[in-house]
Amino acid sequence: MPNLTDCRDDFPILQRVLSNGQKLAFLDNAASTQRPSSVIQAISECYESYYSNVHRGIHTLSEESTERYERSRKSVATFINAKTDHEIIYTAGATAAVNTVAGSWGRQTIKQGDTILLTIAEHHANIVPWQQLSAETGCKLQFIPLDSDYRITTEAVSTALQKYQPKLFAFTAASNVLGTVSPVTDWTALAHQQGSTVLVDAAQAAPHQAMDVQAWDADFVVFSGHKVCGPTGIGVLYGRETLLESMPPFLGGGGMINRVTTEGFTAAELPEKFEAGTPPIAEAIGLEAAVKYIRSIGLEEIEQHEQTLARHAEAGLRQIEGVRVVSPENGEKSGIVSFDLSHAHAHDVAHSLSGRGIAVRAGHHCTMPLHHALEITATTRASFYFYNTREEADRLVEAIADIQEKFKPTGRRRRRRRAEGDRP
Amino acid sequence: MPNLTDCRDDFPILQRVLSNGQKLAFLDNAASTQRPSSVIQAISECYESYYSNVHRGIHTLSEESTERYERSRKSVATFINAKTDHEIIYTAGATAAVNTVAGSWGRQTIKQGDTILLTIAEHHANIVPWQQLSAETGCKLQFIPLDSDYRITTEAVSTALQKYQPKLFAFTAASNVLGTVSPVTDWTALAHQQGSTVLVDAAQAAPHQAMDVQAWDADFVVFSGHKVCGPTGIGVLYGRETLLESMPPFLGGGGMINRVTTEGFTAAELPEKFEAGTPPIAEAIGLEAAVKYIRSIGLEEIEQHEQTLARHAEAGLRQIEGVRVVSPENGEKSGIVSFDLSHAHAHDVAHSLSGRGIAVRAGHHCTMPLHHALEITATTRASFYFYNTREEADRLVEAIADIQEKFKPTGRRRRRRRAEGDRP
Amino acid sequence: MRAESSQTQCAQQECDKQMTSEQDIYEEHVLDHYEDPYHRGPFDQATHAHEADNPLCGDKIQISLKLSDDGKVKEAWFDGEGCVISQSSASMLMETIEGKSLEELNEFTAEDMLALFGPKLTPNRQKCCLLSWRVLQAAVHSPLDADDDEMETPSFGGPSLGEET
Amino acid sequence: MRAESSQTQCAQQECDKQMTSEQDIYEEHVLDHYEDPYHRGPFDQATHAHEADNPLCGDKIQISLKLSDDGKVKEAWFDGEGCVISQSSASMLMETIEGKSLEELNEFTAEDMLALFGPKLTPNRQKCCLLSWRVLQAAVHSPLDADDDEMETPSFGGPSLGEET
Ligand SMILES: Cc1ncc(COP(=O)(O)O)c(C=O)c1O
Ligand SMILES: Cc1ncc(COP(=O)(O)O)c(C=O)c1O
Repeated sequence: MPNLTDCRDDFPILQRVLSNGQKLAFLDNAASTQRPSSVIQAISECYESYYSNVHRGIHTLSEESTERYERSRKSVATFINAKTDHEIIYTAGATAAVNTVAGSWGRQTIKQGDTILLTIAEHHANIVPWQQLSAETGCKLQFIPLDSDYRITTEAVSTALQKYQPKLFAFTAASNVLGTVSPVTDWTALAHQQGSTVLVDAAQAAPHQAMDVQAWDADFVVFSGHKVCGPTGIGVLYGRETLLESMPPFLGGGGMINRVTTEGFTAAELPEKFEAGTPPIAEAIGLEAAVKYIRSIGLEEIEQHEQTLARHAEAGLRQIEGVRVVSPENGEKSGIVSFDLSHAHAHDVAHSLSGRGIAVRAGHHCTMPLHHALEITATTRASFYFYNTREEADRLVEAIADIQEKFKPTGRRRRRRRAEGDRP
Repeated sequence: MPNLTDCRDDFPILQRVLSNGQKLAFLDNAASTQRPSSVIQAISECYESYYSNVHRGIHTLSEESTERYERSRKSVATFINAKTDHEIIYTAGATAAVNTVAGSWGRQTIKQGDTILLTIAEHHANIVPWQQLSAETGCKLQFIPLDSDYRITTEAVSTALQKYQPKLFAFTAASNVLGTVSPVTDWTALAHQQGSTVLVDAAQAAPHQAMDVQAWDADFVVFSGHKVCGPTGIGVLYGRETLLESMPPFLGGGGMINRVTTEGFTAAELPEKFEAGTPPIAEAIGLEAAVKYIRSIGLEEIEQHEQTLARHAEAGLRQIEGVRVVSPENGEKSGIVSFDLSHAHAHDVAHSLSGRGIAVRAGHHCTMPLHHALEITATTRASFYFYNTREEADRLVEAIADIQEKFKPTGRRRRRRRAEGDRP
Repeated sequence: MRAESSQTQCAQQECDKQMTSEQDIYEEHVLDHYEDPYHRGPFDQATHAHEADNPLCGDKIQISLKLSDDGKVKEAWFDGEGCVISQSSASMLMETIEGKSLEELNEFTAEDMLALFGPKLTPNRQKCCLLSWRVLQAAVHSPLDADDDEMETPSFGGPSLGEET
Repeated sequence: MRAESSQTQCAQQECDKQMTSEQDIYEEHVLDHYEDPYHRGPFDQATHAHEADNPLCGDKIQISLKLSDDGKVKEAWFDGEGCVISQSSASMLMETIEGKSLEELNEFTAEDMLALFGPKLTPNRQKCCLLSWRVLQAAVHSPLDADDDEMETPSFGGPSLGEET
């Protein structure tokens, strides 16, 4: 396990001691990661010393801001190995990015009777926009099921692609619940063989694995800034240049036009065409700092470290009686472990963990169809990042053992009233 | 003139000395304002001490973040006097907010042959989304023209409303070019008499005048965080509760649903219904700090101060021969002065001003139809805010006089070559 | 034993005004109701009933009431599934409302419900506690012969309901 | 006189590496070309021509060329309107390309154009300077008898063109 504990010092929030005296163990990274000082400082510095609206402002601050905004785009292009900068579109988040593809490419391309293929493990962000498109166009959605080992197999993907001949295959590169990782390059190749366009939801992949959109050969890739140590309020839509060029704009407004008359408008070139209005300027600058920070740690080191922790935690959890881990036992996996306790509801688990300073998520994690398929309404999810420690993983396992014990039926038979004095 | 100069100390960027030794005079506030330290600190503090993703996270950080995020919504509701918090929807910006109305309410309500009424002075953000809707539905757009004194008169509004019986009347509460201010309450009442729904683009009003959406009786109001001393990456859509409730969601994804199955989804209640995906959390917290700061200065003081400065600058500019100010000479106006020089193109003006440390915008300011009507391709715009000074206004006027002189035709007849040594 | 230690923690916590996440909501009193609930199960003499769930948590509550002609709750039963808070609070509610008049039920506010439950809850967990209270409001207006329309859409949401990410 | 003082400032500026906004682009040399341009106006012997504008600034440039049979620029004229940079750079370009072969024009890169103009420009203003250069690229491929399609849509944009707010 690479020694990444030094980097904890870069994250002010990780030093936090909670009000009950407990040290914070932040294991809710799949919902959102924390930010190193360099990201927070990049944002402050922007606002304190050179901020202005970008694009065609002919004064020093606007030129500096524009330069930094566009430099960020270059860094992100490098981060995911896009061919050109203007394949990088800044959006409000991964969700907005999927909606952009659905609202622009989808409305232009998808017709009644067409099929969009998803997996049952998709996040709502990669389901609902297609359901909206389906309501509008009459296209059909198909979901590839899990096998008995919590996996979407390449065989199932191949079968579904052949069976449904979808116009679009949209799938997550890494599940936000199951801890599974998709073989993106293989699936993309299979989809392209069937003539399907491919959207990769990389919201859970971008923080954890080196991405190469060209090697993936993906048509669209989306992810969020706040999950890669960056600011909220920004996400990335990568699109293959020729595809983005062929698409109509999505949101309309300033910045995305070439010319406007009372009769109509013509759209600007990429990437402005898809960036209507004042863009997330400070957020882009913060995102550049985040990408730089992550690269300085090293994505391979990150992946290895968090997998080691997650597998360590998973092994411990599997030893507790009545704990069901909803993840394959073997094979390539990410830093996410979700589980169910026989004696306690996920919300009671998360609540109890919080009392011990351990932050996890409980619920359906925006994957209701997946939970329905698993026949669990809510799971508890611990998600590790490079700044987590083995000690934190141990705290989690120990706490879960205690909680499972605490909520065990004890055969109570009488209801005790609260002392009257307690009543408000 | 109220003494607001002390507040300059709250803005680190205003202390900046440019690389050529000039003190910064930031007169580009209509494009985006600057941020006081309290806003920058609110964002840093969020990331440094309690940040987490919001909504249903059952752990300390998520509860604190959720509380702060929702407290921000309450503050904004108070800021514009909305009846309930959940009439406040956070979007990526004013542009995204208009698009939300066009994409949700518009698609649901507007049919072929319906009319949407705008003014010729609208920002592209309040034109292009309606043109996109028009392309989709076959509705018509009509533009109320300026009178000879650069005004949209209430008479013209009334005539147009009666003539076109529009389904929607969408207008800006304050022009971002002409320095004019719309009598919003009057226009809204007239529109409602015709049964029209009203959208008010308050992007240029929110920073400068006390807003009361209930007194306005507006159906929709939009504005941006970055123009009210707040962060980029966030905007506000206010909608009348009953109207928002009757509308379908716009963007789909996590957070905006009640239930998702493979068959479809049901939408969440307000305001979540319109906030798909991880919202702009730190941005909302920064916006609350901004609104608090602005209220501490006082919107009446702000309005009075910047008007005094703008009128002072305008009077000076009008005295320079060959300067055309594109604004009514009298009547209620805002802190914006746009003008055209007979001897210099707007870009050369802005460039020359920048060399003197003065930041202004040059171009069509995202109002091409307005500029077409004015028969000017580009104007130079100085926009004042409460932190500007009379000295800065004087510097502007003096500089413009110099620039007009500098670019005056001198009857040059020979071209001088640059010294050969200069050539790269 | 565990609850004991969590109560010690609780004393610590109560000193701290900043606290927003409390562990001690799982008091013995609460766990008693969870494990040995009052009137949980089917009830075949109901005159009024309603059911709802919170799809975001998966909490489900069904309430069946026997109302007398003079508008009093003669018997109250619930059934459902979900977290400790949603289920134990429903049990407490059933126990409390028996014998009460409809007027008294009307006056029983959300705040009263939270007070009845006891331990202070953060906004997110208040939703769990208020589920049975909301179902009760609907149940008294849902005579069993009447149009069942409302029961067809048991979806339960409110302005403060969001979804976890 | 003013230009004099701006040149003094320029010397100051050149010491400063951080500088991104320069005032001294309005050198005498540039203003000379602006006020007394080379071959500006209509030209009726053109064999090739193209026109484009940058709607975002309002800059417009039309270039008319007379190419000889051996592929040399015998005469080059421009017309247009816009800022000092777009117009003076067009004048410089016309002056430079006369007598050049098509091959030489091909080798004349955007960087060469910026160097020809002289004063260092920020990215925003480079667009103004490169407008005539781009029109020239199109003009050499636009014989006047040929299909005028391209001229019908003189809209001019590029990845770096944004819109001011
Ligand atoms: C797999 C996956 N896709 C999409 C999203 C949506 O990201 P955001 O909420 O930042 O738009 C998330 C995160 O919640 C996710 O985990
Ligand atoms: C009048 C007006 N409306 C709308 C907008 C759009 O705001 P944003 O770019 O923040 O979305 C602006 C600002 O550019 C504006 O001035």
